[in-house]
Amino acid sequence: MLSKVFATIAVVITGGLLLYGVMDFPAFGDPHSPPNAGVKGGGESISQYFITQTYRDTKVPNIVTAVLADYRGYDTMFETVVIFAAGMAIFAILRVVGDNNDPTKKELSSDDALSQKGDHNRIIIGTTCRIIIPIVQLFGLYVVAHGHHSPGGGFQGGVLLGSSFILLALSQNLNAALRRFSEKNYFTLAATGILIYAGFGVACQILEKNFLDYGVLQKVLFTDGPEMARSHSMLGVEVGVAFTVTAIMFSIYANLSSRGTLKDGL
Amino acid sequence: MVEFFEQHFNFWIYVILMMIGLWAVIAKNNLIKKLIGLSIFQTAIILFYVSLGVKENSTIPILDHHAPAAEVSADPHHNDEPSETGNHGELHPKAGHENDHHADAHVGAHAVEPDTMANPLPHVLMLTAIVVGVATLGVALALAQLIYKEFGTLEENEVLEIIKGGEAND
Amino acid sequence: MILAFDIIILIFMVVAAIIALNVKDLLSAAMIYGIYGFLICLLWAEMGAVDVAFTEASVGAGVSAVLFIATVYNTKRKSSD
Amino acid sequence: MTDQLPAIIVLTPMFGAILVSLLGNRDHRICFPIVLVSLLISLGASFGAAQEVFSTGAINYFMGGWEKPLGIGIQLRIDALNALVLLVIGSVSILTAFFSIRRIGEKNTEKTPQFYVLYLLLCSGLFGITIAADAFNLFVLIEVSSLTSYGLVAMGSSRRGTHAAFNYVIMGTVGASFYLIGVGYLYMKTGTLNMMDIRSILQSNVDIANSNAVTIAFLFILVGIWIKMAFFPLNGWLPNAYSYCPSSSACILAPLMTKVSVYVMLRVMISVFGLEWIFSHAQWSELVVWLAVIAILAGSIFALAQREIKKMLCYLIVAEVGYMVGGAWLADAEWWGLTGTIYHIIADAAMTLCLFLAAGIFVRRFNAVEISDLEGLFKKAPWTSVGFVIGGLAMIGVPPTCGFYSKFYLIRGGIDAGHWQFVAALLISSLVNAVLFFRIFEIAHFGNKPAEGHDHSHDANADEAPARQEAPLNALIPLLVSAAAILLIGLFNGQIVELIRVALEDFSTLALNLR
Repeated sequence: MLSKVFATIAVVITGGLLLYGVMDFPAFGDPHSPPNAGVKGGGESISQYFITQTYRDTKVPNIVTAVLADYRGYDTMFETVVIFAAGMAIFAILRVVGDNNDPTKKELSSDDALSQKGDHNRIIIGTTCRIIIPIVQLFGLYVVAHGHHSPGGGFQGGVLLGSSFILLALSQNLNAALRRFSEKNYFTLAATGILIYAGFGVACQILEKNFLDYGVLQKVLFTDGPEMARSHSMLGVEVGVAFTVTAIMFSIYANLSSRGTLKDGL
Repeated sequence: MVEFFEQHFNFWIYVILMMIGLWAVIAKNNLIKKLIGLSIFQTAIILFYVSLGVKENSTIPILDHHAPAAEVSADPHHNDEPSETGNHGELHPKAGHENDHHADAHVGAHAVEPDTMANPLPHVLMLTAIVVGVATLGVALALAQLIYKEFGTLEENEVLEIIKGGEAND
Repeated sequence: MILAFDIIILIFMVVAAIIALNVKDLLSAAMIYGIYGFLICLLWAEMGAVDVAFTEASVGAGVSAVLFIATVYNTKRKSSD
Repeated sequence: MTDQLPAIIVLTPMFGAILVSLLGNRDHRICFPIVLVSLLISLGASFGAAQEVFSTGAINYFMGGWEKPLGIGIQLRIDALNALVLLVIGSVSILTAFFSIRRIGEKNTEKTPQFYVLYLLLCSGLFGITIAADAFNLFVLIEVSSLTSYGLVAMGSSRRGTHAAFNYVIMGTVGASFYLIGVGYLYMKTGTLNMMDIRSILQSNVDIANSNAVTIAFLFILVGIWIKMAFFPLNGWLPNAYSYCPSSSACILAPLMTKVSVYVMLRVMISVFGLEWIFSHAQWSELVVWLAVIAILAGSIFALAQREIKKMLCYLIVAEVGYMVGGAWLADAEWWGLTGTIYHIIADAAMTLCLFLAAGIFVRRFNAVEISDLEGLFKKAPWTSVGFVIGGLAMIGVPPTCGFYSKFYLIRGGIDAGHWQFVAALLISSLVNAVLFFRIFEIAHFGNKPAEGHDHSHDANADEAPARQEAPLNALIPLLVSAAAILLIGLFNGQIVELIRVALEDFSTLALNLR
């Protein structure tokens, strides 16, 4: 009870302070607020630079993708590293390594109505998922590859691809998914993803430019002009992100659903 | 006051969601509930950031590079805008300057008026934050499972009692 | 951006958040959290942040909810609060 | 080549981590060499960068070459302040890497590669935090280092460790989110994320600098960082998390995580908001000094109450964080408090490393968790004791060690600023540390049990037998090196302080009025 009183006080203070700060804000949706148009006396507005110059710099119509993978590509690389670290951390925390005789066998309590084993091999679910999974994967690949022109990109596509494997594990069982995408494979794939991303960066360094300065890759990619080199490199980078995200999303699910044993699953 | 409420409606809701989430993180006893609270807290922050980048009557930040030039600038709303603010006038020369760079066919489409598009930067930042959020959630859920395995419960007070009991036995 | 739409979704979101935190059945809480994620995804699509909406739809409403369910399934379904 | 140094410093450990995860599963013996080589490259690059910085000035690095207009890309910046922190991170991580060899070989052998992957990513994150000059990039890197540290803390096998790690995840995430809220408010008012850009806007535009939103932004960033560094009322997660995690994780996290957080606080204070802004707008700066006083006293008192060595050390960290926060907020005319804080970041990293390495050896070698288990330590392991005693003396603040000099500068700042309560708290804390450590030394030398006299005859005729219990070399060498570092940092305090003054001078053109 005491903790609830304390929590209420702390939360009310926090909320009050935040609202006190909000009072100074320009109205919601104001196109001339500082984030949208810069401040008077400051430099050129970043957001307006992105909107007006991105296509000139990179030939990528989806500004979000361009900013994500090029202007702020360093953030995105470390974001991928965060995902990778999470996969590793979950392995380190939960994975039961070695050939155990399953001491963590579930106790079937009465309220665990979910754990009726028979549910998994139902014919309707099985058949539907068998049809749907390839479509999900195809859509995932499209999202990765078409992220320049439409919403999407490495993360979204990677999550879709990863969730297609999760769907496989849900509709049949975890082993069926692991047969197609084993633990060794997904960790290799995850590391390869980051390697691809960072590889693009280091390639630029080898060509004596800064890390992730894709423009210089035109010599290697044989594109006309640095803009197209940027555009193509972004695709490569997104593919790397998609690799890592696919692998780690599935690995997180596999570990969480089987309590780290990678057996049975849900 | 009413005007303040109306103009900042999104920010009000963000603060309320943040308060709900933070309250759950501190006060809830069940670990899973704490994590749901934490996720709500994080989405509230994401809502705040996305609200920063919203512009009235704007479209999504994807250029329509296949469209003919006229379409973008034909929007009647923008014809009278430069007179509204001084800041605005400065941008036109730049857009014109950009036109010089491009002599190709779609030139009008990329000489885009900044006010017609949502600010892309908060979106980029929040993509990162969402992904970081799910990574944290995964780690926290793994720890919750481990706690359940070792203590047989997910209620914080019971966990603390078991720890205290164990200490007394030592 | 349509203000009425905006306000309706925001109010739904607050309601969904409160319900998700007050339901005693953790499985229901996880499902309602998924609904919450989907509402917020709608809101972002409506606010012009399509990429964020796409990510939230796949991560927040999809994978997060599945991870919650996996954990609830492997632990306990009842919660004291 | 030299212009690529910032990228090399951050990225080499990351590449090392990828290599370990690709190759490590096949043969665990390959992990350690990769770790060592990548950290050595980073340390070497840090040295190169430091030399460059002190001879020619700050290094700016623009990721992707997006330099103009400022803020569209991500800037990295090494200046005199963070060059020192880089060296600290590099040295501590290498020493701890040596210490971690055997431990992992003994237990949880299957997870060795994962341990090293997390370890290297943690180092990469810490290096990145140190040289980031973009407020949002800082958040991403804080998350990299936090997530890896959650994994490292939770790798231990104790039950309490699991619960502590869970609390750590919750607190850490809330802290990072608060930081993110603060950055959002700042972005709302200034429209940029680049630290230099924010600073110049706050300086040139009085309206923005005086707005509530910026004050709130500062408050939330500060509270977020305070949670990360375990400043007293927000320290709930630290003692359990660090004392129940594996020794090698504790040895990297305890010296670095809190210190890097203190550095982040200084960075935000100095080069985002500017000291001038802080001390003219935040009327509550006096309050922060009082909070620091409370933190020091509370940390010391809690430390006195502990029976376990590691927990005691953890509460000492809480007290030390109080030193550093208080020193930074003293606002004395010549900035001796700030100088003392920066010096203490370096000194405290060495001291904490030394003491945690010693505590790790005690657990590993003598199975000694509680203070009373240390009986007869000085005879059993003289070299380990040397390291531990030097660490303890530095914590107390005995002259040739660095602990004395950092206290000296902090007290000087306190006197200059007229914050006598802070001076008193520092002295009391030294006294408490003296009580704590001399109690341990006494137990370690004479033993504490009544049966001691009975055992003494055994000890007398088996004098050389306990000598064989010396810690293994891979643990002993880092311990002695860190002990030597404590002495060296103390002996060369004049030069180090000179460098720090130079670093502060860099910011003085705009905000500081040194002399």
